[in-house]
Amino acid sequence: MGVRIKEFPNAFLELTSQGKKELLRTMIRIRSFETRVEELFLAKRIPGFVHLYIGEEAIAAGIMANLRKNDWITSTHRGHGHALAKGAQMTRMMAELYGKRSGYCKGKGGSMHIADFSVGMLGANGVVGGGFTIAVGAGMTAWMKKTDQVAICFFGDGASNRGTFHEALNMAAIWKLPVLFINENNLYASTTPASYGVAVSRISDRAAGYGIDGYTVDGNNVVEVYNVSHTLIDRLRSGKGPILLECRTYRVKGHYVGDPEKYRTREEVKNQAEENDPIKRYTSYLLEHSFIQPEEIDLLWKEAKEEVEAAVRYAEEDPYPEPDEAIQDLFSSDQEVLV
Amino acid sequence: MGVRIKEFPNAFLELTSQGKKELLRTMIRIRSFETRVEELFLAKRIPGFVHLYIGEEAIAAGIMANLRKNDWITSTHRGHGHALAKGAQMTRMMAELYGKRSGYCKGKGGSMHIADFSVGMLGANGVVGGGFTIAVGAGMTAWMKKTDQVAICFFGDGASNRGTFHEALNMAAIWKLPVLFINENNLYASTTPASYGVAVSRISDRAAGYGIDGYTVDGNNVVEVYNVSHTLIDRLRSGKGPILLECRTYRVKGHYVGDPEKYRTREEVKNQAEENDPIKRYTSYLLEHSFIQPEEIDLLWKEAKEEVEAAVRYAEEDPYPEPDEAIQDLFSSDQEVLV
Amino acid sequence: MSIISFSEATLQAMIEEMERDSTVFVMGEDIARQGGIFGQFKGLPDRFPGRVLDTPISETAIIGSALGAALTGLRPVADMHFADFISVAYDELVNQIAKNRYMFGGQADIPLVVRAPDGIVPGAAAQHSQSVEGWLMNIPGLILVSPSSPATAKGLLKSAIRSNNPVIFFEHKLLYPQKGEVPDKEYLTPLGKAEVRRAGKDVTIATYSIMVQKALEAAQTLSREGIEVEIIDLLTIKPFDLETIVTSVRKTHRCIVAHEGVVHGGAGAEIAAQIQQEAFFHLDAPILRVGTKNVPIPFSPPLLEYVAPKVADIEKAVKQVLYREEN
Amino acid sequence: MSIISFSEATLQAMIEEMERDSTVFVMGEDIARQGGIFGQFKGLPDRFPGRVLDTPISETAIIGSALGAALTGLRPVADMHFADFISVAYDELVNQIAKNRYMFGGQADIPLVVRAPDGIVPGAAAQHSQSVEGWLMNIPGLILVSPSSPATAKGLLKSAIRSNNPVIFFEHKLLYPQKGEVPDKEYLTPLGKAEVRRAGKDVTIATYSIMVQKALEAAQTLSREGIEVEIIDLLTIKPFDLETIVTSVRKTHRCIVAHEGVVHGGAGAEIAAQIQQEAFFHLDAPILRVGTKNVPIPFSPPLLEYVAPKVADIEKAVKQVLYREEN
Ligand SMILES: Cc1ncc(C[n+]2csc(CCOP(=O)(O)OP(=O)(O)O)c2C)c(N)n1
Ligand SMILES: Cc1ncc(C[n+]2csc(CCOP(=O)(O)OP(=O)(O)O)c2C)c(N)n1
Ligand SMILES: [Mg+2]
Ligand SMILES: [Mg+2]
Repeated sequence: MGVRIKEFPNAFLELTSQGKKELLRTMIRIRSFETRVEELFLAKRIPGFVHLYIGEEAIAAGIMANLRKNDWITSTHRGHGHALAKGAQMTRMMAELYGKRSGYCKGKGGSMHIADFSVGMLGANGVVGGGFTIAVGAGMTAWMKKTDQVAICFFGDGASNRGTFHEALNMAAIWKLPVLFINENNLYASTTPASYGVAVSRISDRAAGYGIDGYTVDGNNVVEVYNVSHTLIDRLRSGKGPILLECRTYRVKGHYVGDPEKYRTREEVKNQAEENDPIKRYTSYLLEHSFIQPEEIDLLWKEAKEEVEAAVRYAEEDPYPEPDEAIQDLFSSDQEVLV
Repeated sequence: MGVRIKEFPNAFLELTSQGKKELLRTMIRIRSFETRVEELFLAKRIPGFVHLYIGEEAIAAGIMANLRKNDWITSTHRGHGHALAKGAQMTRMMAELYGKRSGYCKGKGGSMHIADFSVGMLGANGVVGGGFTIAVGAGMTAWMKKTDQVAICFFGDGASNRGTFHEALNMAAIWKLPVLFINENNLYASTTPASYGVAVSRISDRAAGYGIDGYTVDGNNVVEVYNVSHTLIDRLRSGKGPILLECRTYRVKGHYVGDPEKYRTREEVKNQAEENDPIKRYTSYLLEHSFIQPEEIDLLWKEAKEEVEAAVRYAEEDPYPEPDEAIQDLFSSDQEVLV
Repeated sequence: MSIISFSEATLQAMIEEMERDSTVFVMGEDIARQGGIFGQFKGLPDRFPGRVLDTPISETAIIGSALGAALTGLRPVADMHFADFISVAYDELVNQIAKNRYMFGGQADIPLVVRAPDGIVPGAAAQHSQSVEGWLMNIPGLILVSPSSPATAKGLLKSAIRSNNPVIFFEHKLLYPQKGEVPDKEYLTPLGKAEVRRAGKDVTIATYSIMVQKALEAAQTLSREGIEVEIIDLLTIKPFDLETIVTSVRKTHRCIVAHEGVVHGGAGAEIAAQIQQEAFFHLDAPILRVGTKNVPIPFSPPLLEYVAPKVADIEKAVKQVLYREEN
Repeated sequence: MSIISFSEATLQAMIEEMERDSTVFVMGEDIARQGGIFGQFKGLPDRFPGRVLDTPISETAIIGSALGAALTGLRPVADMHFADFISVAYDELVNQIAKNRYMFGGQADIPLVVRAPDGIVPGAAAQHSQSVEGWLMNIPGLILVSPSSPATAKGLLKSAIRSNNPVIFFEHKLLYPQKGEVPDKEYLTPLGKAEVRRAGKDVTIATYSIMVQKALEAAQTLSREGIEVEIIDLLTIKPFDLETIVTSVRKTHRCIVAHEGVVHGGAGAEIAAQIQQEAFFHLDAPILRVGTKNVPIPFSPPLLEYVAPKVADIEKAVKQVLYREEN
C-alpha cells in the first residue's frame, strides 16, 4: 500500500538526532493522550462524542514537523492529534474535553471543536468537509499578503466525497494558493468502507481534476510522511500552488468511542493494530538504525504519561464556566451590544 | 480543439438519409427558434432573462438523436435547445417564454425554467449546477427499476466548478448509474473564461477523480457528437456506469441577451461564428458527400421559420394566466389543503 | 396496543410502507451496515435488499438525487444523519425541491421524505444539536413534521411517505429510545393536524417534539398550584394547525409557544405572529415564546443547561402570562 | 451632498474602505471583468489590482474561503451574485461563519461581509427574485443589513466592512439604478439602528429595503384620506431596533410590518412576535404583515403582480388595523 515516490529526497536523514526523536515524541504524546481520553470517556468524565486518532499519529507528526508556528492547519472531527502536533497545550485541550473554563474554547466547543488560533490551528470541525474552504481562505491570506506561510487541510476519505473538496481544490489551483490537502485515508468513513463510498481507488488521483500533483504515501510510515511533506511544503512556499497528498492509514479504534463496529472484523482490526502500528514501526526502525536507545523510548512514554496525567489533573481541578458565560463570545466586543 | 477518438465507430454512416437530415433539422429548428427569441426579447415581447443556445446546437442535436422518449435529461439556464431536441413543442415553449397560460409551466417558469416531463425533459435550472444530482436521481430510478433508460445531464464549463458536480459524479460512479454527464464547454461562464476559472484544461480529465471514462469531442461537429454519444449511450444502457463527455463549443451570442460582452473581442466572436458554426459545418459536410441536396436545406430553413412563426402567433394569442392561478400548483392536489 | 420505542415505531412505519409500495426506498449515510446511529434502520437492509442504500458523505447529492428519483417514479426517503446537515443540501431543498412543482406549473409531484434527527443531545455541541425547522419556515413548498411520541412518529412517517409532496420529518434524537403505546392496527396520522394533549382552561401551550413532554411536566407542577394549561401538540410545524390553537386561545386567553430551537427567528415567531393576528381580541397577555437562547448550542454541561429551554422556563412563562410572577 | 445612484454609493463605500485598509478585498463571480451585473464594481479592479477577484462558480468556496481569510488577517467582502445562491453556501454561513467565534470561545473575530443582491425583478422568476433574510433570522451570530437608499447603502456598507462580525448585506436589485442624496463628507451609518423616515400618529409601519419606498407612497395616498403613518426604516434586520419600533407603537397603537420576502416565516414573523410581546398593552389592533404570498416567485407578469406586495397592500393593511376597511 502506498506509492514509493522516487522524486522525494530522504529529508529525514538530514534531521538531527533530536529531530528524529521529536517525531516519535509527538506520536507518543498523541497516543498517550488519546488512550487516556478513551478511558476518561468510558468513565464518563468526558461528555459528548469523542473520535480518536489512535493508529494515525504518523500523519500529524510527520507533516507538522515541517511546519512553522505561523503556518495554518484546518482539522476534522478527529482533531486531537492535529492540535497536539501543531503545538496546542495538552492541559487546555483536556480542559476543553471536560467542558471546563480554561479549555481552549472556554467549554463551548468540546472534542469536536478544539482550536488554538495562537498556533495556527484553525479548528476541528463537526461538519465533515467543512475545513477545505477555510484552508483555501488561509492560503489566500498568505497569497495576498505575499508571505511564505502555508495552509494544511486535513480531511478523511469520507470527506473527499463532499462538494467542498471539489470547489476548494479548484479554487486553490486557479490561484496557485499554498495549500496542502492531506487526505487521511483510514479506509473507513464511519461504517462505510472507502472502497464502497469513494469511486476511485487512490484518492490522490482526484488531483487530476485540478491540474495539480497528487501523491499517495504510506501514512503509517512517519519517515515517508515526513520526507514527502518536507518537499511538498517547500514547493508550496515557493508559490507553485496546491498539492494533494493521500496518506494511507487505518483507524484502529471505533469511529467514535462506543462504536459497535459491526462493519468490519475483529481480525482485520487486530492485524492492523499489530502489524501496521505507526509507533511500533517507527520505533523498530529507529532502533534498527541505532537512531535511538531503548531507554530513551521508555523515557518518552514516561514523560508523555506524566504530561497526560498532569493535564487530567488540570482539567479535573479547573472550574466549569459560569452558566451565564453561555451568552458571551458570539460577537466581537466592538459589537457585543448586538447580541 | 477536441480529441478525435479512435474507439468510436462511425455510427453516423449507418443512419438513414432521413436520420442524417433529422440532425440538421434539429439544429436548424433550434437556431431559428433562438434567433427569433432574441428579436422578441429585444422587442420586449418576452420578459425576464434569456440565454441563447446559438452556436451550440450540434450538441443537443447529436446527443438527443440517440435518446428515446422515456430517457431523461436535465438542462441548464441555457435550455431551449435541449428542450426542442428532446421533443418539446415549440408552441408551448414560446408560450412559456411569453408567460402565457398554455406555456409548459403555465407561465410560472419562463425561459430559465422550461420543462416538459412528458418527454423526459426534467427542467432547465436557474441554479448553475443544480441539475447534476437530479440526473443522478433519474439514473437511480432506471437502476432500481432495472429498466434500460438513461439520464443525460447537460452542464457548462462554469458549472463544472460546483461541488454538486463532484458529489453527483462520485455517487453515480459508485452505483454505476446510467448517467451521461455532458459538459458543454463553450469557453465562458458568463464573463469568466474557462481557462481562468476551471483549473484543468480538459474538463473530461475530471473523470479521473471518479474512476470513470472521460472524453472530449468537437462539440461543433454534430457527426462526432452523434457518433461518440451513440456508443456511450449504448454503454450506459448495458449498465457499465456513468461517463463524462466534454463537448467543446463556443457561445456565439452574449451570455444573456443584452450582455455588453466586454470580456472578449468582437474578432474572436466573429471568427468563431464564421469558421466554427456547427450548422454551416454540417451543411457543407452533407453537401460534400451528397447526403443532401441544396433545395432540401432551404426547405428545412423554411419549415423551421414557419414553425417558429406559428409558435409566435400561438404565444401572442394565448391568454395570460388568471392572476389567482399564481397560488396554484405548489402542492400536489392530494394536499392542496395544505397551501 | 403495543409498547415500543420511537425508533422502532419509525422502523415499523418504514417496513409497512416499503412492503406496501415497492417504489419506496431509503438512502443515507451509515444506515445499512450498522442500522443507523439511533438504531432506526435496524434490520431494514436485510428485509429489503437493494432498497436501503448507504451513501457517500454527499448530502447535496443525497437530497438532489432524491428529487431526481421522485420526479421519475420512485418515492425516496433520504436520511440526513443529523438535521444540522440540512445546511449542506439547503439549495436542493429550498431552490429545487420546494420550487420544482410550482415553477414547472405542476407537471410532477415530488413524493419524497427527508428524515432529520434533530435536537439537543448533551455534549453534542454547536453542529450536532440544532433544531432547524426555523431555517425552513420561510420556504413555500415544504411540509415540516415533528412527532412527539412513538405513536405519532409511526403515523406521521407513514403519512409523510404516502404524501405526494416533500416532507421534512424531524425526529428528536432523545426521543428514539423512549417507549410508548402504538396501535396494533394500521393507522395514519394526518399531516397538518394538531392534537390536544391535555385540556386546561388557563393557558394554551402550543408546542411540538420533545417539548411536549416538558410542557406536560410543567403542567403537573402548575396544576398543583391551581393552574390548568392546555397543551397542543402541533405535529406538523408547517403548515401548522392554527385553528386548533386559536380555538384553545379563545378559551384560555393566554398563549405560550414552546420549542427547543433558538427563539429568534424560530418557528415560534411565525406561530406567535399568526396567533396574535387571529386571536387578538381574545388575548389577555402577550404571547411568550420559550426556546433556546440566541446563541449556538454550547458543549459544557452548565452552559448547555443555561441556554436550553427547561420545564422551569415553561412554568415561568405560564405564570408571566397569568401575571403571577413571583419576583 | 451629491446625487448618486445606489450602485455608485456602494462603489464609493468599497473604494473608501479599500483605500483605508489594505486588508479589505472583494471576490465574487463576474465582478472584475465586467464590473458586476449591476455595475456595482465598475472600475474597482483597475483601482485596486489584485484585490478584486473573479471566482469560479463555487459559492461554497467563496463563502468558506472568506471565513478562512477573515480568520487569518484579511477582511473579505464576498459577492453572492444573487442572494438566492446563499442557499449553496448555507452550511458555510450558518454552521461555520455564524458559529466559529462562539464555538471556539471567542478566539478570533470574523470581519467579513457577504453582499447579496436580492428582491424581485420582473421576469426573473423563482430562483432569481428572492428576499432571503427569512432564511437567516434563526441563526445567532449573523448580522443582517438591508439599506433602502444610496445614502444608507454607503454608510451601512462602510460599517459592515469595518465590523469585526459577519454581516450579510442585502441590496435590492431594483435599487441599484435609483439615485439619491449622499453626504460628501465621510460618514458611517450605524448597524442595529433604525431611522424614522416619516413621522405619523396613526399607524406604525416597520419596514426596510425597497418596501420603504412603497410605504412612503402609500403614506401619501393615506395622508390624503387623513391617515398619518409613521414609517420606520429598520436598516438592520437582525438584530433589529425594537426600541424605535416600540416607541412609535406606544404613540400609534397600531403596527404593520412590511417586507418583500414571503410572509410565512419571513423576518416579519420575528418582528411582529417581538412587538406584540413588548407593546402588547399599547396595541389597539393585531399586527399585520405585508409581503409576498406564500409561493415561489412566478415568471408571468400577472402572476407576479398577484403575489408581490404592492403599495395597495400596505394601504389596505393600514386601513385594516384602523378598522376602516371599505368592504
Ligand atoms: C457534512 C457531514 N455529514 C455527515 C457527518 C457525520 N459524520 C461524522 S464523521 C463521519 C465519517 C467521516 O469519515 P472520514 O472523512 O473518512 O473521516 P474519519 O472519521 O475516518 O477520520 C460522518 C459521516 C458530519 N459530521 N458532517
Ligand atoms: C449557483 C449559481 N451561481 C451563479 C449563477 C449565475 N450564473 C448564471 S449562468 C452563469 C454562467 C454559467 O456558465 P456555464 O456553466 O459555463 O454555462 P453557459 O452559460 O456558458 O452555458 C452564472 C455565473 C447561477 N445562476 N447559479
Ligand atoms: Mg476515514
Ligand atoms: Mg460556459
